[in-house]
Amino acid sequence: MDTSILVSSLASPPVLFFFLGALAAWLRSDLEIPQPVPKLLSLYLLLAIGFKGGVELNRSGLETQMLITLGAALLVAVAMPIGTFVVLRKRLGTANAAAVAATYGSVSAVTFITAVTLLGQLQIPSSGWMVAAMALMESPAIVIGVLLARRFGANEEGHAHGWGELLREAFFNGSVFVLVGSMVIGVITGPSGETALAPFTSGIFKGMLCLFLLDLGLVSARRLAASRELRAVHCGYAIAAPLVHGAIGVAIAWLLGLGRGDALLFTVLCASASYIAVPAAMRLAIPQASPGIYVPMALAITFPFNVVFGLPLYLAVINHFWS
Amino acid sequence: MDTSILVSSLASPPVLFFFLGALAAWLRSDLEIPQPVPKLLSLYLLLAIGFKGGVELNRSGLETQMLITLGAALLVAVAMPIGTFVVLRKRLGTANAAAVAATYGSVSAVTFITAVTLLGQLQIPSSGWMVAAMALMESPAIVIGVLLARRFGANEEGHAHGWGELLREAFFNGSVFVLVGSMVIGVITGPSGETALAPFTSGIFKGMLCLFLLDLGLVSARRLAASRELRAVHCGYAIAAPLVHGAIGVAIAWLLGLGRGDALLFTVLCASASYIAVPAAMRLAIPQASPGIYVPMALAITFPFNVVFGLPLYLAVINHFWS
Amino acid sequence: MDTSILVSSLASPPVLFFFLGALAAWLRSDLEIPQPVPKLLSLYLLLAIGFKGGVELNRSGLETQMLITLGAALLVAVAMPIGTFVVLRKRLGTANAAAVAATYGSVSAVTFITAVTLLGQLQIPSSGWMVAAMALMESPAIVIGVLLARRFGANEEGHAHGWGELLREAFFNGSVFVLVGSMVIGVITGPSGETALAPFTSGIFKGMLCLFLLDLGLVSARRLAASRELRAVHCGYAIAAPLVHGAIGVAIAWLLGLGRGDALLFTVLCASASYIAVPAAMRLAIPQASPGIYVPMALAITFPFNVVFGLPLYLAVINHFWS
Amino acid sequence: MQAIKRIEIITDALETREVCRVLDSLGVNGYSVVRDVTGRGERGVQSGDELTDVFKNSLVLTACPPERLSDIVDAIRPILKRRGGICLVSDAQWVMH
Amino acid sequence: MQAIKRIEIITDALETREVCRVLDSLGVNGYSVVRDVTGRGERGVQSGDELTDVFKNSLVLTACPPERLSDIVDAIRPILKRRGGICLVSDAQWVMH
Amino acid sequence: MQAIKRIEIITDALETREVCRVLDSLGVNGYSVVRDVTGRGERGVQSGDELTDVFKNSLVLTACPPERLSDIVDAIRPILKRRGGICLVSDAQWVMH
Ligand SMILES: Nc1ncnc2c1ncn2[C@@H]1O[C@H](COP(=O)(O)O)[C@@H](O)[C@H]1O
Ligand SMILES: Nc1ncnc2c1ncn2[C@@H]1O[C@H](COP(=O)(O)O)[C@@H](O)[C@H]1O
Ligand SMILES: Nc1ncnc2c1ncn2[C@@H]1O[C@H](COP(=O)(O)O)[C@@H](O)[C@H]1O
Ligand code: NA
Ligand code: NA
Ligand code: NA
Repeated sequence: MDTSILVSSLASPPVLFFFLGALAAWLRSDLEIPQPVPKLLSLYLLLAIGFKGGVELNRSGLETQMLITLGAALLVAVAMPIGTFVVLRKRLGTANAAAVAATYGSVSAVTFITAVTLLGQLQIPSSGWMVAAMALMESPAIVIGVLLARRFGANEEGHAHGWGELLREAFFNGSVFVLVGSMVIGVITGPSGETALAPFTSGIFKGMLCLFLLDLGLVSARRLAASRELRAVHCGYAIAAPLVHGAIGVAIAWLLGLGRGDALLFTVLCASASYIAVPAAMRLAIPQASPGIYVPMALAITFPFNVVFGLPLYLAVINHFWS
Repeated sequence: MDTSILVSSLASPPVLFFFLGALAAWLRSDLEIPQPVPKLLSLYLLLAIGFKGGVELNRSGLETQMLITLGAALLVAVAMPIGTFVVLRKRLGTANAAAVAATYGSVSAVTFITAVTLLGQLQIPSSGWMVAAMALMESPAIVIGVLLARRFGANEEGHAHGWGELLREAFFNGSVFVLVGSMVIGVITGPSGETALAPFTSGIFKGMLCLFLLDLGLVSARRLAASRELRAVHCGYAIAAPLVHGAIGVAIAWLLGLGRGDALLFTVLCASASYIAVPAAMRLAIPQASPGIYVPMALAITFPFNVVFGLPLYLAVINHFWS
Repeated sequence: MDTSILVSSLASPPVLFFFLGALAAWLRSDLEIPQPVPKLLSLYLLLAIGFKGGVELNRSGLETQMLITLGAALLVAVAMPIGTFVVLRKRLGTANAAAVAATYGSVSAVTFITAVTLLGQLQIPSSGWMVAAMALMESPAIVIGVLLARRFGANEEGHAHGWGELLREAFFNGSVFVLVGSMVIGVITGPSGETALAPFTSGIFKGMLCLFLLDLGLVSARRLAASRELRAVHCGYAIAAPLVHGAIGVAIAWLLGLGRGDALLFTVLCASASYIAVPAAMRLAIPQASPGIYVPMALAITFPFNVVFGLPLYLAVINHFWS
Repeated sequence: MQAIKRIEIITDALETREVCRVLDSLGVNGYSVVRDVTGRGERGVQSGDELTDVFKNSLVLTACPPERLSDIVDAIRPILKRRGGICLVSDAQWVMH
Repeated sequence: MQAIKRIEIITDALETREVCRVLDSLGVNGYSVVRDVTGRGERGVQSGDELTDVFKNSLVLTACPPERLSDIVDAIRPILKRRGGICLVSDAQWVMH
Repeated sequence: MQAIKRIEIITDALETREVCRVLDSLGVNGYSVVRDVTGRGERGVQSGDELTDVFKNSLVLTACPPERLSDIVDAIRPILKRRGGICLVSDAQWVMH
């Protein structure tokens, strides 16, 4: 593995701020990013990345490779949770397996954004429409997860939420909505919109990402420390999943003939797990599953793993096979 | 009506984000701009527009036309609520008519800001001192509204707030204070202050406006859906008022010989209604009036109407008469 | 005293926004910067100043003068609270004297930042590593204050917090942590990190400072009005302390042979008092001391005094002796 | 422990200052305020999603000796009349310290 | 003053809307909601430090005539079963206005 | 429904962690916390308008079996002594689920 990639990933301000947050939690500093600042930052990042992706889409127009990649993304988003469920059902029980499947079948926007930032730093080009792939991959896992839970008999006593609410939660939840909506606005307004919004969506973007990662460092370290329910099987899976899903992602990217940048982004989408939209939906739809398991797995293990080790690793692998 | 104006108004990022918010509410997405982010955005917008107006004022100095326009603005701010009250008193009762009169006699800063942004996009020049006109037109309607309510006998049982508090509310409420204060600071610091603050007050301005309009879209659509008290008369008035007041505004602007940009801004000030400062004041000063009427009228009907249809319409009319 | 310095200090946007906030409080406007915006602004300012200081440090490398200055800063941070305690113990009682000693022995980051901004405006160069001096001077006073309180017998009945918690509070509290952490990140990432973050840490910096000073103006004026416990001795000390400590600071800066910019910053560190980190720590560690005394002294008297009169005064004195 | 009356007043956030002023003027020992209370009542939903404090409530809690109860209730009632909301009184024990 | 029952329900913030819906459907006179309640219970710590509302509670307070009590309690119980939390009922006086 | 004691403790926000620690160490079944409570008491106004948590209170609510009451009250009292605030105890019914 090329150490210069590792260094340039680890020594980038966003990752360093993530470490700083984790360190603060570990030293039990009273540092806190007060609510609702994290929500605002998350909203901002989705808006900015969506908008910029939309503008790129406006520039590039519809390409064949884009359509094929989006198709592949959709396929992965459906197949991955099913695979995960099959693997985990015996070990975690139906409800928890379904929730974990949904979590890992979906994507983490911040991991994606950190990857985009890393590519920018290394001056490796990537396509704007990868944002569309991310948007496509957010929701299906939620639906699949719930279908699996119900089909395989997670006890539904006290189940109060119908499919209408569930689909709304899956496709119209705040994260997906802002991401997709901003992308559409980017497509509509194109370069002129970009000029108007650039200082907001691009100028301060990296700084806002740093602030958000500072918070994620804090929150994920605290959540890890507070999680009583995590056992070895969960931790093991939370490390294994990004590696296995990442390998699948690399393979598909290779088959699709993506460029290096897009390949990394596709891999990161496969390898990452949702810790915002999906947990909220799972909590409503599969109340028997324990959030004390699937939230810290995604937030406190897989997310740091991806940001710290995963990104440089995936990129090194891609560099190796693509050259 | 020139469709290119309509398109360039409707397809501008701020207006599109407003639609996005409204759509989120309509699809019952759980999207939410958490408190106090909207308050912060509102504060920021007032500070930035005030400061920029002040800097312009510093550059231009006192002009005769400015003084005449400010005088006209003040006159309108006093006459308009009286006229509104006369028209509505029979239909809505004294208390509600007075509150609606105050609401529509005052102005909406965000509508003004959206108009400024539209002018910038179309590269039509406007004067910095129109911000002073806006500041002048915010408060008088509050005082007039309360005077009308008391003079025409809205039942004052349980009335607990004296004139001191009321005048403070009218002239020193947070919105007016930040707007006027920032304008004065802009005048004092002039271009050198502008250089120092430009990335904050201008760079990220449009992005912040988009975020705020996203929230206004959400809030206004939700409020419209939740309003049980609105009847046809209220809705009709909330559409008629901007048209009638806008026409008056165009006429006055023409008489004053304002340029096209300033004419649009003057028209917008006349046509818009306050949904922040005035409702808060009315609630204290005229408790018998129903906020379930005057808030959704201004926020959920007149504001979207102005931003979506009003701005391009007024500009088309102005283009027609001015050329 | 050179009036041009006074003017350029008083007429700078940050100071004017401070006045605006104070005026709003004085006129009893309902203007409010809602929580947690002030906390966010404070966090942002520390992050930005720390990061920029770190980048400067990366550029300059370790200099002898820097090391000597940091040594002197540490010495001052230890000696000043002891001196303050000796002077005040008879007048205020042990507990309050110790808390005030800690407050005035530590530093105010915002005063420092305002001084940096003033220097920038007057184009007087200063060193990035003065931020390190600030970081060094934040914590020791807390420890000294508590040691003094315990050694000289402030009644410890009901004392529940051990030294572990106290040291954590002193060295790992949120303010110190973000400042030091961002500085380290600045050192690590250097100029390349700076390029990435500049629009965030530098571009919008002055605007964010203005917003924060607007809030400080509000809060300090309101706190002054609400403080029933302040007596002449407290007010007198809160004015005398910055003058005396500032004089000591000027003298040390002169002995160290610092440049004019660094001399001003060193003086400001000596002359300022903490109103965020230290009060929070004192409240835990010396519950017998009255926060109604030490908080308004630092926040409502010394801080405005320094920002309004202190900065231009210290700079005038330095200009006089250095030329 | 000592018997006291626990009074809680939920009303429009705009009246918070007024409620506190009334309690201050009656010389109560103290009170606590929770801002940002939403709710539903006769006057409809107070969803708190506004830019102003117009559609929001607050809760004021005060513990007072039983003999002060009627004074306080009488002073609060006009505010509730004017602005809506509720005032609940219950018995509690005060832990002396 | 009139005797009423004071019911307070603390449960997962995700169920706030459901609790309100239930109360609405029972036709209660009104209720108040305090969002952003943290806590600890059988299901561990709800520290509220999350990006989602997943680890947060809310408190719903409603005052109702004694005869409505059992209806309300019966309707709330399934939510508590499903999601945890507590429901406390106490006696209070309602200040008429 | 089962008779329980409803204990509510309002004290300086800086002591929230300490109060929770005490309750945890006594093995209570659970508790709920409302942060951001302002108020007035003997030590003056806690207006919560500060940059630190210095002038702010919090409310901790716990429902416990009557026999645990005195333990809890005894453990909380020193905190109130040191820091001020109030602790109210009232009777309530706990809705079993
Ligand atoms: N029965 C009730 N129980 C609890 N809170 C109530 C009740 N009735 C009214 N409220 C609260 O008081 C506010 C104003 O009530 P109203 O004036 O009836 O609309 C509501 O928004 C609720 O927060
Ligand atoms: N005994 C109790 N007293 C007060 N609040 C409680 C109690 N038990 C549970 N809670 C609240 O209800 C929430 C959910 O409880 P549980 O389902 O037991 O985890 C907790 O996070 C607390 O906020
Ligand atoms: N009688 C009371 N009723 C309700 N809350 C009180 C009362 N007395 C004190 N408090 C609360 O406890 C806090 C601290 O009280 P104190 O230590 O008396 O200043 C106050 O700021 C109030 O929030
Ligand atoms: Na994935
Ligand atoms: Na108007
Ligand atoms: Na100092």
